[in-house]
Amino acid sequence: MAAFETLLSPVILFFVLGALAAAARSDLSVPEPLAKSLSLYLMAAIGLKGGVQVAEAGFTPQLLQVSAAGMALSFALPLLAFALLRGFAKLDRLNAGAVAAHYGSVSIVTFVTVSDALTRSNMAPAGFMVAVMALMETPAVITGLLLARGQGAVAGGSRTKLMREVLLNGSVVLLLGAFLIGLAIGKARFEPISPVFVTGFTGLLCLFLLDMGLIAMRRLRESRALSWRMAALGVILPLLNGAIGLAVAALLGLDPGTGAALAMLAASASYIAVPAAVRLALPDADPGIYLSMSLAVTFPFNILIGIPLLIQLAPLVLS
Amino acid sequence: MAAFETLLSPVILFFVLGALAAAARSDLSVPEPLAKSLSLYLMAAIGLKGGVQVAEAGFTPQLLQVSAAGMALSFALPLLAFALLRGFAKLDRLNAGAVAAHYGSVSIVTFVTVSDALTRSNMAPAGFMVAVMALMETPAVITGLLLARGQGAVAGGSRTKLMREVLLNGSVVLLLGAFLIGLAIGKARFEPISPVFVTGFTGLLCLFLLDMGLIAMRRLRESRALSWRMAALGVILPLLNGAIGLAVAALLGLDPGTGAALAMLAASASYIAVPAAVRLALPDADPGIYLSMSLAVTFPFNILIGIPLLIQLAPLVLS
Amino acid sequence: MAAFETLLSPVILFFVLGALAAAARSDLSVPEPLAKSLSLYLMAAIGLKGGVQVAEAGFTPQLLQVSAAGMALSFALPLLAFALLRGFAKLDRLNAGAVAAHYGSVSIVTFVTVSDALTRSNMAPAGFMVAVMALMETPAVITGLLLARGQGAVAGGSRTKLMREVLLNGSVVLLLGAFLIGLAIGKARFEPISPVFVTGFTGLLCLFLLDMGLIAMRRLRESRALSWRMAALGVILPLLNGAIGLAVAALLGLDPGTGAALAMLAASASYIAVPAAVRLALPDADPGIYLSMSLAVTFPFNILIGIPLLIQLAPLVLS
Amino acid sequence: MIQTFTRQRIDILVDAPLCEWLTEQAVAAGILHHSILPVESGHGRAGAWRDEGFGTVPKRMFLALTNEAKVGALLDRIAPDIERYGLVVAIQDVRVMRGERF
Amino acid sequence: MIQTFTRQRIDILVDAPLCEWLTEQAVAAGILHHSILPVESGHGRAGAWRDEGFGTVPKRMFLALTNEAKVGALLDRIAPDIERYGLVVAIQDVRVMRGERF
Amino acid sequence: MIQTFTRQRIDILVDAPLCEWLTEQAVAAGILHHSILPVESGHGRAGAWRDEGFGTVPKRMFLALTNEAKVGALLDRIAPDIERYGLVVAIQDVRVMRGERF
Ligand SMILES: Nc1ncnc2c1ncn2[C@@H]1O[C@H](COP(=O)(O)O)[C@@H](O)[C@H]1O
Ligand SMILES: Nc1ncnc2c1ncn2[C@@H]1O[C@H](COP(=O)(O)O)[C@@H](O)[C@H]1O
Ligand SMILES: Nc1ncnc2c1ncn2[C@@H]1O[C@H](COP(=O)(O)O)[C@@H](O)[C@H]1O
Ligand code: NA
Ligand code: NA
Ligand code: NA
Repeated sequence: MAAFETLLSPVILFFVLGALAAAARSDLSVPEPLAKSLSLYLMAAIGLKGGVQVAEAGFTPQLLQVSAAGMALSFALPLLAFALLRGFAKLDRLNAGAVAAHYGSVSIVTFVTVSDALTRSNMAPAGFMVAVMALMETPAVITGLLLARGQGAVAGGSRTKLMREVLLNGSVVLLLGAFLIGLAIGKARFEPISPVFVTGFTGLLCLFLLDMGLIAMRRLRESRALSWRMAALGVILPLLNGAIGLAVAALLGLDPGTGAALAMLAASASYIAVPAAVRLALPDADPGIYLSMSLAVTFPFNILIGIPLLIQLAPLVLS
Repeated sequence: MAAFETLLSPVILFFVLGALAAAARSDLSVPEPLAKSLSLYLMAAIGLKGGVQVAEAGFTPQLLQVSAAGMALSFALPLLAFALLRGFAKLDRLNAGAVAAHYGSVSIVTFVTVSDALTRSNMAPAGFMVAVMALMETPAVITGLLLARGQGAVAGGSRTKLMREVLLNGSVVLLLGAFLIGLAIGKARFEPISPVFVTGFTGLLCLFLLDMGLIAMRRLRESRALSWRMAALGVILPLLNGAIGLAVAALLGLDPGTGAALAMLAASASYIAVPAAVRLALPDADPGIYLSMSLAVTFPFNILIGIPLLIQLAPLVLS
Repeated sequence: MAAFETLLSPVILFFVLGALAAAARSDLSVPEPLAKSLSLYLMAAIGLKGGVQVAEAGFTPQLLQVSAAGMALSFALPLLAFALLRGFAKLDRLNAGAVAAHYGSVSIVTFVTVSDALTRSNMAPAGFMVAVMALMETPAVITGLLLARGQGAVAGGSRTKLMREVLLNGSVVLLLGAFLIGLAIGKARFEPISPVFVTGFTGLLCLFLLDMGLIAMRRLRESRALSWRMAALGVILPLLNGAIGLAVAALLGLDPGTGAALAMLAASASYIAVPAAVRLALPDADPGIYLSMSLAVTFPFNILIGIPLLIQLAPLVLS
Repeated sequence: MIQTFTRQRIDILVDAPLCEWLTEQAVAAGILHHSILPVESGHGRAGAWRDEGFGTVPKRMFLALTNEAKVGALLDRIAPDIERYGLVVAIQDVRVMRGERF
Repeated sequence: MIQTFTRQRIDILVDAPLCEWLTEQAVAAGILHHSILPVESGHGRAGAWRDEGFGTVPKRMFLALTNEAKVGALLDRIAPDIERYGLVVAIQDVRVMRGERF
Repeated sequence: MIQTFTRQRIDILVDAPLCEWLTEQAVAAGILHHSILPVESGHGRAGAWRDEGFGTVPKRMFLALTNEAKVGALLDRIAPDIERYGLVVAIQDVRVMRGERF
């Protein structure tokens, strides 16, 4: 029932509309600057909301625990992915490492969508999860590079550039920056900007997911690089990683909403920030593989199946 | 009085501002991605609203009647336009067919503006008119092509491409898709997204019409291809087609708001979707003619004179 | 206290976030069409609000007085700037004239930010200040050109083009046009569009200032052309011009909010409209100098120090 | 110094709605790789235009590096339509690396 | 094979605010047709720039296919301003179709 | 007629994330000035792509006018990476004004 409810939300239906339009080869398209603008908006909005919530709720030791757990997951999950990509999908070391980096990292859009769905099911995740997400974005890149290349991975000159790309990545900076601003201003000073960042949120998310549906389906149609084994891993990895995330959440004693959000961060794969970093650090890896797996398989799977599933499971697993 | 009221609405005044700025050769301009984004937004918004209204009001046989009438109008109106374009404006067959296709189809922006004006005059059109509009967009293209070229009109290879362009045109897909989403979610689930799609609507429409004023006037200034006879038809055709639309509305016994919307659909001419399709199907036709007539003459005429006129007439004609 | 309050507003904090991100060489960036769209939006919004306020408050002789004073300031302030740029910063006549034009003109973003801050401190400036700002944009360009080149300044052919650029500049047209629309529609007809133009204002201003922080800091980093003497003038000129503006406000007996707005118009320097005009009229002048001074030094100074200072001072100086 | 090969560069200004048609012709002529660049505004027989989202048929710039034979094949295919589609075609010799790719 | 003609292609990098001036010069030199392409960023004597909407004077790329005489006429017209307007001009021979058009 | 000089024009299609790397190589080769043009879409070995903001690695067009020696120096620097970075390089002779600048 709750799962069905989630699928009938306008946010998801716009994603489906985009996917169907692309599948039917309609020329519907969202201008690229609008897509980028909406993603900036969504990051600023969730950063702010998270910060304001933490300003209200106060700092708790849980915040540090979950941050540590999130970063550990981001470092460690690529190992599992790498093993399966090598063993099951028969990818070479380079491409397996590149893909693994994406699965250790997170998808901001998936997080935003699950938060929205959880909030509507009265299981709003804790505000600090935004910061946890920002912290989980980049450790996976390091593991992925080491797996792909071994220690001497990146040449001296480009190492600083890569570290900058990874640590000062626009989305990390905006998410953490907006989180800190939310923390600093608190609820009262947030009032004047809440019409844009709260009231407008779900509606704009619809437009963004319309575009994501178009993009994901177009990539699926174009993806020659994808074998069925890779496609299968695009479904298996989020299930495995999500289960691990849920287990960690249970160990930490998180509430259902916060735990579900952590599980979805584990389950999701990056397709915005990490591809840019990996293109720089592992230019020989094939972008067709990592983009298609994370964006065209795992992302729709998480939106259409992962989120409803999680909304059913989380209250059961996390008391 | 009501007509004067309409002209004093901010939506119309922004259109006038844009037109005056362009006439004075100001360098004011709206970035192209913003124009495209606003048009996507407007289509999603009216689609959703229409769907939600139908979900509330339930399906009526009227919906089917009006849809059939709308499609018939779209198929038939190009015949009248073609005759006048050939006889009065002395256009060759090719260009006459191309222009006729535009006048049989509809202008989404004109529809949005008239709906806004009708709603403010307490004559909101029925929600299903959005779907009727979407259905009216493309039949006219088929009639126009047949008129321009006769049966063997389009070569085999490009016929499928043209059909795709015509049937799966982005605006048709988005309008109908959003309409279906509105239908599926109903009023309660529409709540969270209504701040963006309802509350923000009129304000964003102002910005869009500012741009349309700039574009229409710039096109008028650049339009060398336009003879005075063509310009005259740019005024005569909407009057004739609008009268026909109103008559059909009276026959169907529509309420004033719904009938006025149908009349304005008949009166308006496409300048977004149809030009792209016609450029593909009739590359020898001169875009300067059909764009100038529909965008630089008929569109401003409908906005500034057609809508106020209709708001006066509709309550009289349609009891 | 009030100053500190201002610095803790989300608007300012987003500016700081942008500046820090650029200083740390993050790749965070705002798509150019979004930046342009937001600036159009802000101009339409403040124009409308100003017009509606004047429609409420009625025309007063003060409106004419302040307009005359504003235009006089715009004509005259470049003289002071020119003297200091020549004498202290040792700029050649050409570049000194070019820079002087910028300091006589105004920064719309600074005005918007100070209005927002004043309104939150219960010192909302009078609605007509928007019109005053529009009138102050261009006289300075004329003075600047005369200073740079003397009477025979601009060749005949390009003079008309320059006059058009200066008088029908997009921002002047939009500001005054929206002001007139606000005046024409009044409060009641403004209602339906106020969610976009009033409720959404501060939130969207945050996104715009995020971008301005990025742009200002990037320009500072790139600005090779800037000597320390020029940089010093970038701080001294707003202080001097602001003091002059405040004195004029006191002479005119303005209320603290309106006076502070006038002072900030005097203190601010253009970096959008004037650079384009000056590039056309004084192509030999170095854009690196005038853009860096106005955008990378004076603008941040006004936002971070000028506004808080003014909010402290204005109530003291202007009874 | 690294070895270079002489190939050809073909630039075609084409109406956006006809872009797909053009790339199909290119593929049919054996030109599998191309890039499309945006064009902002222009001036032609039909007067000035500017891509403002509506109200014009905007142009794109099709660009391919390839060999003489394939350029010839493409020209042969599009020759009958150059005039009515208003294509503006420019061909130049260029030096490229990795000659076998083009 | 379809007939081609040798003409010239002139590319000029120009500041956006000077674009209108340049196209007027082109018209005066008999070059009635041109296209303008966007430029995203660059690096010159004045350092790096990126078109972010504000804070720089962005560049555009003026492009015209025309004949040698008209290119010469345009160069003569703009010669005195090339330096101070910072124009970057590149001229190449190209082969075109429909030679009478250029 | 105004004096022109023969120089070289080098166009390189490059992945957006590698743009900074490429301009550093250009600077190291003595090419201090360049411009970057946007590319909207394309078709290569990896299939079709379109810059929709996400889901592809978009391309840019690097463009520099410079002299033969510097082009050679740049090619030598990037030669080992041309294949794996998927660079598409095109070099042409052009005539320029102000020859000393390039
Ligand atoms: N010789 C040319 N050089 C550059 N662009 C051109 C040329 N001729 C036409 N164009 C472009 O093609 C568009 C259509 O040209 P036309 O078919 O003459 O109306 C123009 O607006 C220009 O953008
Ligand atoms: N040799 C060149 N090749 C390509 N673009 C150039 C060249 N020289 C200058 N530019 C462009 O013109 C801009 C201004 O150059 P400058 O006048 O040297 O500051 C640069 O930022 C580049 O975008
Ligand atoms: N010969 C070519 N001419 C023009 N663009 C090309 C060419 N080869 C590759 N490209 C561009 O580079 C992209 C990547 O090519 P590839 O490395 O073959 O996948 C393509 O999608 C095109 O945009
Ligand atoms: Na993950
Ligand atoms: Na019609
Ligand atoms: Na000033």
